Order: sequence, then C-alpha cells, then structure tokens
Amino acid sequence: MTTTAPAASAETAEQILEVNNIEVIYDHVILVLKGVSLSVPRGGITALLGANGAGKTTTLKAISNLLHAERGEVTKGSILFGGDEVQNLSPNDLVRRGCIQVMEGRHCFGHLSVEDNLLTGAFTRRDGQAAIREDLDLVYTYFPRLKERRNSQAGYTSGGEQQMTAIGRALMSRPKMILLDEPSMGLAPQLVEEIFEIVKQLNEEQGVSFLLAEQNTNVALRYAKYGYILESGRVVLDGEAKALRENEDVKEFYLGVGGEGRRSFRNVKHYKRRKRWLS
Amino acid sequence: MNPRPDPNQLTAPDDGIARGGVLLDVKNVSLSFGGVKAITDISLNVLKGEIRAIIGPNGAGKTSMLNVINGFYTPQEGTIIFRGKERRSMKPHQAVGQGIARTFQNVALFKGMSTLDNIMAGRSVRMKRNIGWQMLWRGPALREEIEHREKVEEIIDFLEIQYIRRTPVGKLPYGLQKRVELGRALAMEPTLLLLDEPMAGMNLEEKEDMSRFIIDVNQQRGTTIALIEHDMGVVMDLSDRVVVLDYGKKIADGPPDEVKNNQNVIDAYLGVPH
Amino acid sequence: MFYRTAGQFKTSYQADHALFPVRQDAILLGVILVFAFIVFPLTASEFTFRALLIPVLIYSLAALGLNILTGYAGQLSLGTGAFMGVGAYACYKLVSIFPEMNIVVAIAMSGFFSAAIGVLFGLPSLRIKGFYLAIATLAAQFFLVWLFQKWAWLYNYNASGAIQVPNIDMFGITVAGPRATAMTQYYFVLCVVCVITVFAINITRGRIGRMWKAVRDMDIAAELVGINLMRTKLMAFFVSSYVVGIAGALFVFMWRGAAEANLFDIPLSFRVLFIAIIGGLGSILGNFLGAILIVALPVIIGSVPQAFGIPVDSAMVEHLNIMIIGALIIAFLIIEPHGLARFWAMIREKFILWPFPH
Amino acid sequence: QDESVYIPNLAYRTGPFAATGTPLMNGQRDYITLLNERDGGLNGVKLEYDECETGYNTEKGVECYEKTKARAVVTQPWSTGITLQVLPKSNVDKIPILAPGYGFSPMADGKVFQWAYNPPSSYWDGASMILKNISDGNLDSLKDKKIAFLHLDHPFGKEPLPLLEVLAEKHGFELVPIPVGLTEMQNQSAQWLQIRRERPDFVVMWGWGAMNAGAITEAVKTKYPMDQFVGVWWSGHDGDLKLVGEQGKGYRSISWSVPNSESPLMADIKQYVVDAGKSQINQSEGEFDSVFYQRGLMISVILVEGIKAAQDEFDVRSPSPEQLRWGLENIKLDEARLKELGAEGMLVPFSTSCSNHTGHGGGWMLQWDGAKFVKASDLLTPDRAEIEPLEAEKAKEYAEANAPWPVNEECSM
Amino acid sequence: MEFLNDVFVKPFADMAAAPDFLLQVLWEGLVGGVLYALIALGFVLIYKSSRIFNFAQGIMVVFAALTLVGLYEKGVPALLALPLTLAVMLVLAMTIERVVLRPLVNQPDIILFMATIGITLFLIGFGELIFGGENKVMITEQLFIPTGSIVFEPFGGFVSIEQKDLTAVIGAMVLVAALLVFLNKSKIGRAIRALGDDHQAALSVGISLSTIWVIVWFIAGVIALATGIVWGARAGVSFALEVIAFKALPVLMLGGLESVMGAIIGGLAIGILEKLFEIYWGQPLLGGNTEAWFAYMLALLVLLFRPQGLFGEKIIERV
Ligand SMILES: Nc1ncnc2c1ncn2[C@@H]1O[C@H](COP(=O)(O)OP(=O)(O)OP(=O)(O)O)[C@@H](O)[C@H]1O
Ligand SMILES: Nc1ncnc2c1ncn2[C@@H]1O[C@H](COP(=O)(O)OP(=O)(O)OP(=O)(O)O)[C@@H](O)[C@H]1O
Ligand SMILES: [Mg+2]
Ligand SMILES: [Mg+2]
Repeated sequence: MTTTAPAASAETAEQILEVNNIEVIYDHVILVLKGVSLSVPRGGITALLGANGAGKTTTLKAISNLLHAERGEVTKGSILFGGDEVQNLSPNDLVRRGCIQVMEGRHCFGHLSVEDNLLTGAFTRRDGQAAIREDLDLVYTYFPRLKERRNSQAGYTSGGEQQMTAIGRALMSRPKMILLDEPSMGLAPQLVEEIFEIVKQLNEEQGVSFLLAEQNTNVALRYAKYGYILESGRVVLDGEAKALRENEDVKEFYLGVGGEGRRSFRNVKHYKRRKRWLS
Repeated sequence: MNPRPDPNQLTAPDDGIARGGVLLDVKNVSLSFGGVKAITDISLNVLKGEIRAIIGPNGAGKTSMLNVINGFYTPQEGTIIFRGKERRSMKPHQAVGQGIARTFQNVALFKGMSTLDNIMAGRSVRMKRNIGWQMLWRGPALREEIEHREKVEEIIDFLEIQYIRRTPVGKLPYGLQKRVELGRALAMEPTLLLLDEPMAGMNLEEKEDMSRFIIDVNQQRGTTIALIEHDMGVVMDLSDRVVVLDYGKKIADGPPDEVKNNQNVIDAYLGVPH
Repeated sequence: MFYRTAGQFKTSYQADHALFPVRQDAILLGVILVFAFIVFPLTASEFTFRALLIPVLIYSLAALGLNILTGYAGQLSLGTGAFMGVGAYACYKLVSIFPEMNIVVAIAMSGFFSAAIGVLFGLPSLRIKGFYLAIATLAAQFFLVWLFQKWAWLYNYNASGAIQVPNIDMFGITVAGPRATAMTQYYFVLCVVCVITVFAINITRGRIGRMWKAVRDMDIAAELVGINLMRTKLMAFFVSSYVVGIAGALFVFMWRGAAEANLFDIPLSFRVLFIAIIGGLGSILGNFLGAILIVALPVIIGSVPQAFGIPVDSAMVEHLNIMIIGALIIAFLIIEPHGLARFWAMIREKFILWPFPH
Repeated sequence: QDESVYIPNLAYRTGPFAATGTPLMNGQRDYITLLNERDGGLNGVKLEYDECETGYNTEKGVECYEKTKARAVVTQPWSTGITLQVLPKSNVDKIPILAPGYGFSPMADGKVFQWAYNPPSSYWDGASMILKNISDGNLDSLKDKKIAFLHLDHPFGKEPLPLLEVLAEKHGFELVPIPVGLTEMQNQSAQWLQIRRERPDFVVMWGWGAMNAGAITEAVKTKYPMDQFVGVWWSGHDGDLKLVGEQGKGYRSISWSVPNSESPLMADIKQYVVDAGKSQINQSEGEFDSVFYQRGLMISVILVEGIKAAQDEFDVRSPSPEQLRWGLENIKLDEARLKELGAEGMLVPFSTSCSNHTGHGGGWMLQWDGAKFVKASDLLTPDRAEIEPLEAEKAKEYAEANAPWPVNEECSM
Repeated sequence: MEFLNDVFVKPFADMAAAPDFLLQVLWEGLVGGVLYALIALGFVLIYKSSRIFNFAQGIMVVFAALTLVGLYEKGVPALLALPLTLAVMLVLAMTIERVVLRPLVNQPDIILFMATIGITLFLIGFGELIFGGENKVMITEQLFIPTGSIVFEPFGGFVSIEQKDLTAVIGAMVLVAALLVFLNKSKIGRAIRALGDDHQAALSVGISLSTIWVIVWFIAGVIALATGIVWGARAGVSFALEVIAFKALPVLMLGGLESVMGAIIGGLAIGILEKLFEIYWGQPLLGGNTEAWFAYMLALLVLLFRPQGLFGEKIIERV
C-alpha cells in the first residue's frame, strides 16, 4: 500500500535507517516477511506496531543482522544503516557504528552480575574507563533498582529487573540508534512511563534515534513521531503518529477505544471482531 | 455492564468448601535468598470462586509468592493451608495432584512439542496405563489416549487454537504461546489456577481474548484464579480482590476500586491514579 | 504431486492415532519393508550382509535406545557402549548357564540386566544435568568396561578374556556362532529390530513419550505440570538401556561372534551417539538414516580408490577415511543440525508444497 | 587373476600401536616386493600383497577379514584378539590363519586347529624360554623368587598367563600379574610404583605398541635393574629403547629372529627394494637395521615357504587356500634352507607338520647394548614337556566350547 | 573381618611402614594431577567462552606436540620450531572458528560437542597423515628442559623426583597464574563469560564472537602445547596420548565446568587421590587398573552433593 520505493539518494542522509522491501525466510521454508519497507529519520522515534507474529522482532533482527543465528536469512531487499549495507557488516560492526538492539525477552547474561551485564554493553567503546563509569552512574540514576541489585546474578533477578538490565546495557554502548523490542513487556505501569521518558530524553538531548516494536500501542504512539503497522509480514498502514492515533481502525483494534470511550475487559463480547486489512 | 452471575448458582467441585469459603490461606510467609528478602511476613487468602489479583512493582515478590503457593519454593517461615490441609513444603507435582495449576511469567512450554502434545502433557498425571499397554498401542492404552484427547480438544476449541494444533510451540508467536500455556494449565483441571502475567506482551485484541478466556474459565468451570498482571485496566476490570506487594511486603488488600485509590499503592506502583 | 496430503481427512481420533496418518508414508514404508525382507536377501552377498546390512540394523537399534534417552528424554549419555556390553555379557552368561534356553528368550532377558544397570547409573540424573550428567555416564562407561575385564566369571574364565559365541540352534537352524549363515542372522536381527521399533514408536507417541519430551524441553515446567521427574527419568533410563542392551546382545551374538571388553569402550559409545545425532535426535526414523550413513560411509570411502584402480596404501586410506568422516560430521551438523530426519521432513514438506516454493 | 597369489595382511599403520606395527608391515611387504622384483614372483607367479588397515582394533580386523576373505589364500590377523575372533570361522570359511609368533598358543595342536598356524614359537614357548633363561636353565632355582608379569590388558597380554600360573605353582615362585590398560599404556606410574613396592626379582613384560616405550622409561625412572627386565619378542623394538638409550642398557628380549644387515638377503633387499625406492622404511632412523623390520621380512619368508611347498606339492601356480593349508603344514626351514635364502641365522630353524602347527623353533635372547640389540644367548628351546599337557587341555576345552568342532584324527605324528 | 582390616587398617599401616614410598606415590600423583589440570584448563577456557564442551582438547595436545617434534625432525631448530608451532596453533584456532564455530552459532550444546568430536577425528587423520603414527621423542634437551632426577633419601628409603616433572609443575603454575590475571583483569575476560551465557545477546551488544573465539582457542592451543611438551617428555609423543583427554573430564566434573580454580584443584586432588587409591586399595584388593574409573566415581560422588561441581557456577533455576 504505502510501501515507498527506495528513497532518492539525497534523502539518504536524512534517514539513519532504511529498510527496502525485505523478505525473510526461516529454515529455508518459512516465509515471514513479505516485502517490508520502512525508514527511520535521524533523530526520530519510529514505532513498529502489529499483532503477535506480525514480524516485528524479525524485522529488528534483520536490521541488526542477528537472523543468521536463528537459521533465518534476508532473501530480498536491502537494509541501509547510515548509508551502508547492513548485510555486509557483522553485528559488532553495527554496534560500533552505533546501532544496538535490545532483544525481546531480556536475554541477560544470567551468570554475570547485574553490573557486569551493564559493563558488557560498553564492550565496543574505546573512550576509556572514566567515561564508562560515568555512563554506568547515569544508568543507575535511570534505574535505581538496578543499583540495589548490582551484585546479584542477573539470572536470579525478577523479570522487570532483567528488562531494566537489558535496556541499561544497550545504553552503555552510547548508541546513535536503538532498536527496542517490546521494552514495556512485564514492567510495572510506572516504569513503562519512566522508560519512555528516558527514550524521549535521550532522543531530545543526545539525538539518539529509536525504532520501537511495541504492543502497547497507546504509549508507543504517544512518544513516537511516526508509526508503521505490520500485519503478517507486510506493512499495512503507516503515517505520522498523530494521524494514526486518529485513525478509526487503529482506535478500534489497537487502542481499544470505541465510540463511547474505553471498553471494559469484562464486557468483551463472545463474537469474533477480527477485521483485517489483509487476509 | 453485565451484572455478575450469582456465584451460588454455579456448582462448585465437591471439595467441601462452598463458593466464597477460604480455599487458600497463606499465613505469615517469609522467603529469602541469601541476603535478598523476596517475601516478608505476608498473609493473604484466596476465596473459592473468585479472581484474585496480585500486583506490585517489579521485584516485589509476586512471582515468588506463586512459587511458594505451588511448592516450587519452600518458605523459611509461615504456613500454607490449601483446601483445609496445612503444609510448609511439598513437591510441585504433589501440588498439582491437589489441584493447583499455573502458567509462567517467561513462557515455560515444551518447545519441541506440538500444541496438542503440550496440552496432553498437562493430563499426564491423570493417565494411568502402564508401559506394556503403551507399547502395544491397543486396547486400554488407546482408549485412554482417545478419552483424554477428547477432553483436550474441548480445551483447544475453547481457546480457539485449532489451527495450530500440530505446530511445534517453539515456533508460535508469543501471544499464542501464552494461550497454549493456559490450555496446558486448564488440562490439569485445577481447583486453583495461578496465572503469572498472562497478558504481558500482548496487544489489545489479544488481551481482550485472554480476558474472556479467564472470565469463562472462572464462571463456567468455577475455577478459582489468582493472577499477576501489570495492565491496570485488566486488573481493575477482572478481579474481585487485589493484593498489592512492594519490596516483599503487603501494602494493600481489597476490592479494586479501593486499592486503586490507596495512596501507598499510587506512590509505590501506579505512579498516577488510574 | 505424488505427495499430496490434502484431501486426506480424519473423521475419528482413532484414525488420527493410526501409525501412518498419511497414506503415502505407509506406501513408502511398505516398499522399504519389501526391500528389507525380500529384495536384499535375494541379492546381497555374504560381505554385504556382514559389512552393511546386519551392522546397520544393529547400530540403528542401539541408536534408537540412545535416542529414547537423549533425544526424547533429554539426558545426554556417553555410556551406550558399556550398556551394550552389559547386554552382551548378560546374554553370554545366560546362554552358558542355561544352554537349553531359547536364544530369543535369552536376548530378551539380557535387556533387563542392562536396564537395571542403566537405572542404577541413571540415579544421578535426578540431581545432575547436561554435560555433568554426560560425564557421569562416562563413569559407567569406564567402570563397566573395567569390570568386564576384571571379573573373570563374566567371560567364563577364558584365557583370552574374550567371550566367544557358541553355535546356537533355534528350531533346528543355527542362528548364532561361527556356523550360522549371514542370511539367517540378518533375518533374526531384522525381526527383532522391527518389533522393537514398533514398540518404540508407540511408547514415544503416547503418554510416556510426552512426559519424556516434557522433561527434555523444560524439566522445571514438567515438574510444575505434575510430572514426577524421578520416575520419568528413570523410566527413560530403563527403556533406553533395555533397548541398548538388546542391541548389545545382537551385536555380539548375531554379528561379531566374539567380543573383548574393550570392544564396548568409548569409540562404540561415540559411534552410536553419532548415529543418533546425525540421524536426528528425537526421531525414530533418524536412527536408521544415521546408521546407514555412518556404517556405509567408511565402507564406501574405503572402496572408492580400489574401484578406480588407484593404488593407495591402506594406512593412507585409513587416515583419509578418518579425516573425511570427521569433516563430514561437521558438514552435516552445519547443513542440518537437527539431523537427517529433519532433512527428510523438509524434503517431505517441499513435496507437499510442490510445485510452490513456500 | 589366477596368475597371482593374493596375500592380504590385516595391518596397522595407524593408532597407538602403529609405532611397533609399521616396521613389521614394512618388512613383510618388502620381502614380497623383493621376490616380485628380483625373481619375477614365486615360481613365476606374482605375489599380490595387500594391506587392510585395522588399527589393532579387533572389530576393524574382523571387518577386514570379511572384506578380504573372498580372494584371500591366507589370513594374517596381526593381533591375538583378531586371531581369536577369526579362529572359530576358520573351519567354516576354510582359509588358513597364519599368526607367526602370536595368537593362541594351543593352536600348536594341528589336530584341533586344522586351519591355524603360529610358527616358529608360541607365546607359551616364549614364556618357557624366558624363565629358563633367567633361571639359568633350572626353573626350580626360582623358588620363592618373585616375578612380576607386566602385560597389556588385552588378549595378547593375557595369553601366557595360564602357563605362567601353572609353572609358578609347580616351581614355587610367586607370580605377580600387573595389567596395563589400553588407556594407561603411556602413563604406567601406578604399575611401576607397584613394582617398586613389590620389589620383584624379575619383571617379565608382554607389551606392545606404546606400552613398551612407557614401561621402559618408567623402569629407568624407578631405577629398576635393567638386566632383570625381560620382554617377549614384541617388546624388543629398537625405537622404544632408543628413547632411553644408554640407560636401557641390559634390557633383554627373547626373539626368534635376529637382524643381520650384512646377510645376502639384506643386500638384495637393499639393492632391489630400498635403493629402488620401493620401500616405505624410514632410513634416517635406521629402520633397515632394526629387529622389527627384519623380523617382518622373516614373517614373509615363512609364508612364502608355505606357498612354495603348496605349489610344488600340487603343481599349481596359484594354490587354493586348502592347498596352502597343506603347504603351511609342511614348511621346512632348516639351516640349509635359510642359508639358501641368504638369511642364515636370521630366523630360528623349524619345521611344521600336520599335528605340529608351531614348529617350536625356540629363540635367542637379544640384549640392548645402549644403541642396538645384540644376540646374547645361544639358541634357547622351550620346555615342551611342561607345556604340552596344558596345550592339549586348553585345545580340548576350546573344541568343546565351540562344538561342533571337527578334529582331524588322521594326523600322523 | 579380614576384609574390613584390608580396607580400613592395612593400607594405612602400609603407608606408615614405608613413608618414602608414600612420598613417591604422592609426588607421582601430584605430577599426574598437574597434567590433568592443564588439560582441564583448556576445556574450561573454551567452555566458559562458548559453552562448547571441547572434546578436541586431547587431540590438540597431541597435535601441538607432534607439530613441534615433527618440525624439529624436518630440520627446523628447536627454538624456531616453538614459535612456529604456536603459529600453527593460531592458524588452527582461526580455521576452527571460521569453518566450524561460525556456522554453528547458537546451536544446542550437544551439536557443538559433536562438532568437536568431528574436529578430533579430522585432526587424528590429518596428524597421522603428515607426521606418521610412530612414537616420537620429545625434544626435551633442545628446549632446555633439564633431564635427570633429584634423589632424596628420607626415612632411609629414597624419593626420586624427575627434573622435567619439576619443571612441569613450575611451568604449569606460571601458566595458570598468567591465565588468571588475563581472565580477571581484562575486558576480554568479562566478554568471555558473557558469551557463555547467551550468544545472541552477546552479539547484540557488539561482542565479536569470532575474535573472542580465536583468542580462546588459541590460548587453549598454547595450553595444549605446554601439556604436550610435558607429557611427551614423560612417555614420548604419539596418538596414544589422545586418551588423556578422558582423564581431564572427571577433573572438570569435580572442579566445575567453568572454573579455572576448579580445574586446578580438581586436577591435583584427582591426581593424588587416584594414585593413592590405586596403590593402597586398587592393586591389593581390586586387581589394579582402578585409575580407569576412580576419578569418575569420585567426581560422581561429589556431584551428588554439589551438582555443579566444587567451584562451578550454580545452575540457575527459576521460573
Ligand atoms: N526461528 C524461527 N523459525 C521459524 N519461524 C519463526 C522463527 N522466529 C519467528 N518465526 C515466525 O515468524 C513470525 C514472526 O515472528 P516475530 O517474532 O517476528 O513476530 P513479532 O511481531 O515480534 O511477534 P510478538 O509480538 O509475538 O513478539 C511468527 O509467525 C513466528 O512463528
Ligand atoms: N531463586 C532466586 N534466587 C535469588 N533471588 C531471587 C530468586 N527468585 C527471586 N529472587 C529475588 O526476589 C525478588 C522478588 O522476585 P520476584 O520474581 O518474585 O519478583 P516479581 O514481583 O515477580 O517481579 P516482576 O514483576 O518483575 O516479575 C527479586 O528481587 C529477585 O531478584
Ligand atoms: Mg516480537
Ligand atoms: Mg514476576
């Protein structure tokens, strides 16, 4: 529908990340992404929305070149980060260039302490111990809970604590762009707001760009500037976040507000309301 | 708003506890790991037939509480009375035998098995035929298998996951995995169902589906439910009573509306009033 | 085209629980059985029986046993060779103590000895996991082989320390010992393997198989679902060691004819493990595919230079052989870590989808 | 094809036993090469020597046996374990087994073991000769002495045990068997600590492969007197002793062959095989002069004599296995014949017969002088009177255990 | 009664009766233990960084030693052969990383374990093809390792200590100390541990698997070379050495798969205990050769009480 053709080269400078019409196949047979295109402007926050299994995680992994480890591969299209073909870069090259991913499902290093987890985030940095210490303190001010648990093995910390560790770890690499995969999952409401505030702050103060894959459409569209909606491997709708928020279909299916305000979960009717853009 | 059906109209399983009686009573439980105090002197009860929510900030000890209830952790202090029987420690599989089933915060499905097998695994405790019959796959073994298969198919229909019956669950999207996990827990036909963040990582539509399943299970089967959830909307809409934990301590307990406006809860957890 | 599953609907759970829900699979199996029971025996030479057909069957059976433990129940074992040894020595003792005993009975009973030993060494699995368990099974491996060597009663105080299969008749036909013909032994092994395979399929797809797989995939969750870990794991050790023990008895009685203790040493365990892994863990079919590959490969590689009349000396062939097998194992693991069985499944899927790529 | 005689050899040039196996196999091959090169074969028929690699692994060995048996006229199993496994099949497959200096000692009894040959001396012969030598001919002088029997824990190493036990009982010496497992060959410190504790008067070794080197280095370390340390013929490899050099001086090994690089045969080997680049030996390490290489040649000499006997008797160019069986039963390698072959003094003279498949030629003691093995005794012979009853008993046991087992009663002595 | 005496009294009486012999036994055990510890160390390093149970460590020992001796035999001076061998080990590490590990990232443990068995087979074939199967003499003197022995005469008996064994013990201590410093003081050390927990996450934070793996496998190669020199000096270099890998496995169980300290303490403990057991119990009561399994049984016993070994990381179990 709104899949844009590869952007003109003049625009490239504006876009820190460009995904052009990619296809991803798992295990040689399972076609998961069927031509996804999107772009993230330098200094922008872009949300990637969609139901379970739509392919958000896959898209993010394709961008940070992590598919390989899951027997998946990009078979068509191209991904440009800062103007360079991602396929030619190894994941650590990407991190060094400032693109880091916070993986879905936390993925902390279970046997390392929380602090060591954070420090691994600084692996690619070359700017000395002092700067790293400074950033560590910054992460601790963002997440005081982590400071309390700094010496515990990450594997034993609670789900939310692990999520904070994972986000903090990514921040430690001083990235230019962060790919956030479901950051709010399993976090207390208060913390969800805090994390998005941090995102906003980093974006505004340090110009970090974000691509967020989120289920919590409500919050995501509040903070993002632009949004894409994925459905079974295709982009079905994209636009300014504000416009999306106003869109009737988005309201109905993703925000849960019908004509008469928020619906109660208790009153969900026993009929299928599934209407799809595609199917 | 639909009025809640009168609890007394539903037939309760015959364990002698009437609907509204105390099914589970946790008394003065404390649990710590080395230096970390996960739970400090908490008492709470769950009434038969209700939906009980446990909420609290991250690391408050909610999951640990469930772990204590189903025997995975043994508390250092305190006792648990379930269906009138008191105990401190027991093996998790014994808890299952007593009628406690649960789902997990990080999906704990059997990744290599199909949806059907996962749910069938939930019925393992109820299947009895020995290896001799199994080997032959005839007579009693086959009859038993089919009998349970029918029960499982009911659950599959109920959760609307027919189309993924044969898919290995490792390949399913997260939301469906959670649903399969619920199915597996239901297959155990529990008296008390413990749900640990059943709706984390779901979009609205899926949360609505999940809510409906939970309500249906509660109302149609009369299953008592204790649930942990971070989505306040869900908690407020579904639960009959809410207990709030913070740093391993209980800071509030009561009906949703009351808890929602409790200042301690707002400070520790909600941030802004909902 | 030939492989269309569409249109085959099951109308009852009973039908859905048949051995081969898909018709084509049943036909394929039929063809294979015809080959195994009729075509091979008519065409194979003595050498083919002894170097290919019999060992493939026996190794498949051993791998099947291991696969039950490692592939289904998730307990890595490196002691298969020793458990085969227990089966073999038990059978040997049974036959020498009760010479009138029918050999089928003796073999079936010898499985119980290895099963018992297997359970004994399986006990640590309740506490020990992963590689620690694997190394623990090596304890069985080394201890048992040592025992086979030191306990002279086991080999009837033979001077050589080896066990030697006597001539054994069944219904007037010599089925074991130096006088037995390769074809008799082949049929004997084939029948045993078929029966046990059917049993194994049934066990692994029923309640017990599900419990094993649950323990394998996530033992904590399995416990929380009400599965008794201890009983389930020990049951896996029991069944697995039973099958492995039978394979061991066949190994000596129907193939080797004699055995020294160190025949059951580590290399045997590893070979069986290779077969199970290359074939595919958690698959019954895989064991057969793996055995075909691992047994046939050296024979083929060894005969290639001869076939082309290239004079290579035997040591060189052996060195190259080892190198090639090593490289092939790595290559296979890279191409398809889940083994030949998965490879086959993928081909099947492509067939079903054919002519569409996805 | 009938213009050649196919002689497979179940060789091992790989694995932990390759070090001792390789020079032997080289010797075997080179003698055949010599005949083919120098004489154009045997009586005009080419000999086709072929190796099948076993790695000293019994299982692989049996595989090789199955693989080669279709064309083979003889089986050379090259390990006692493999010999024991193919032995029961010999009556069925009817291919003679030739195991010079190894295998099952009772194979000497040709009436029972119609298809197996272990000339010129069996292990029991060897054990008897060693005891005779260390007791200066009077076994009773060993009374109350302690003899450690250090052996590979393998059929090969256990083979002389029954005889040694009988002799220990009879002559009143204490026998301390010390097994060395396949995995401990290279690290025998436990075994040698035991030897140090037991303080035996003699250590008799039945070692092979990497075990020999391990034992000899440990002996040096433990300061065990080398002249009280004696090995069987497979424990007398130059390479093993070179590891310790001077310190190994005095070590002895019984042998039924003696290297003699000056002999006419060796000159021919050098001319036709080694210098012609047709040999695989490692000349820089002095393999040409080594005991094992030249023993390998002798092994082929024995086989070829058997083939030749068969050719002459049946007047065929390429004898069948059955004919070869007759040939191996009628080998006459006396001194004259050895001289004729240019190998005088390199092999103990012996002859076989229908009932005597070993020949019991005896052997010499070889002693390490710090740089090489030298002959250190006159020809020793086993005390057959002590061995024979045991041989007969074990052969009978074997036949009974493997019933139905045909016994050739027609053998005349 | 007599049995109890044999088991509980006599061995100790024997020890007291010949203290010099006991000392010798302990020393032999210690030397053996050092060697086990060295091999175990190679395992630990690789396991720590990649959760790969590297079965090929044993053959790497042989391969390194053979390369060293082989080069020397081909006429390369000993002091040049040493760095050349190190270069070969580096190339080996790089090849293994490129050909085996990289394509197998994120595969289950058992698959990687199998792959290392594949490597083992390949190296056996390759090594024999190039260097031949015969037993070779380690170039001890050429590497300036002292030979000869020191003899003490305590308690009226004697204890003989081989100088090369002594060198081995000292050398091993230095190597281990260096390694501990490297692992604890460097950023790579932390990355190595992180890698062990989660490959994908490590990739996602920019840890380069390839680099770390090459480093780790190279260090393992260096350790293998050290082990090979020491062990080869005792009994010559041949493929029979390969089996010593199996002696390291119980050490790992005892010490814990990811603990450097565990490998060392476990190695020494097993070396000494198995020797004592063999000499004082095994040989008199059980027919000897108990070293084949003693270490395994001991480790098994310990594991029953500590499933992660004495110093291993606790297995994380929470839901
Ligand atoms: N390793 C894999 N092998 C095969 N299929 C996979 C694999 N990973 C994901 N898939 C499939 O790809 C599809 C997209 O998955 P993906 O994880 O990208 O979805 P998502 O949008 O992130 O969903 P969620 O909201 O549940 O995280 C799903 O149908 C899933 O089953
Ligand atoms: N097995 C364990 N070992 C050590 N500490 C533990 C263990 N289990 C839980 N904890 C600690 O106990 C505290 C409570 O953990 P718990 O998992 O119960 O939190 P939670 O309330 O479920 O949090 P979340 O909402 O983030 O899941 C945490 O600080 C956690 O680190
Ligand atoms: Mg996702
Ligand atoms: Mg929790």
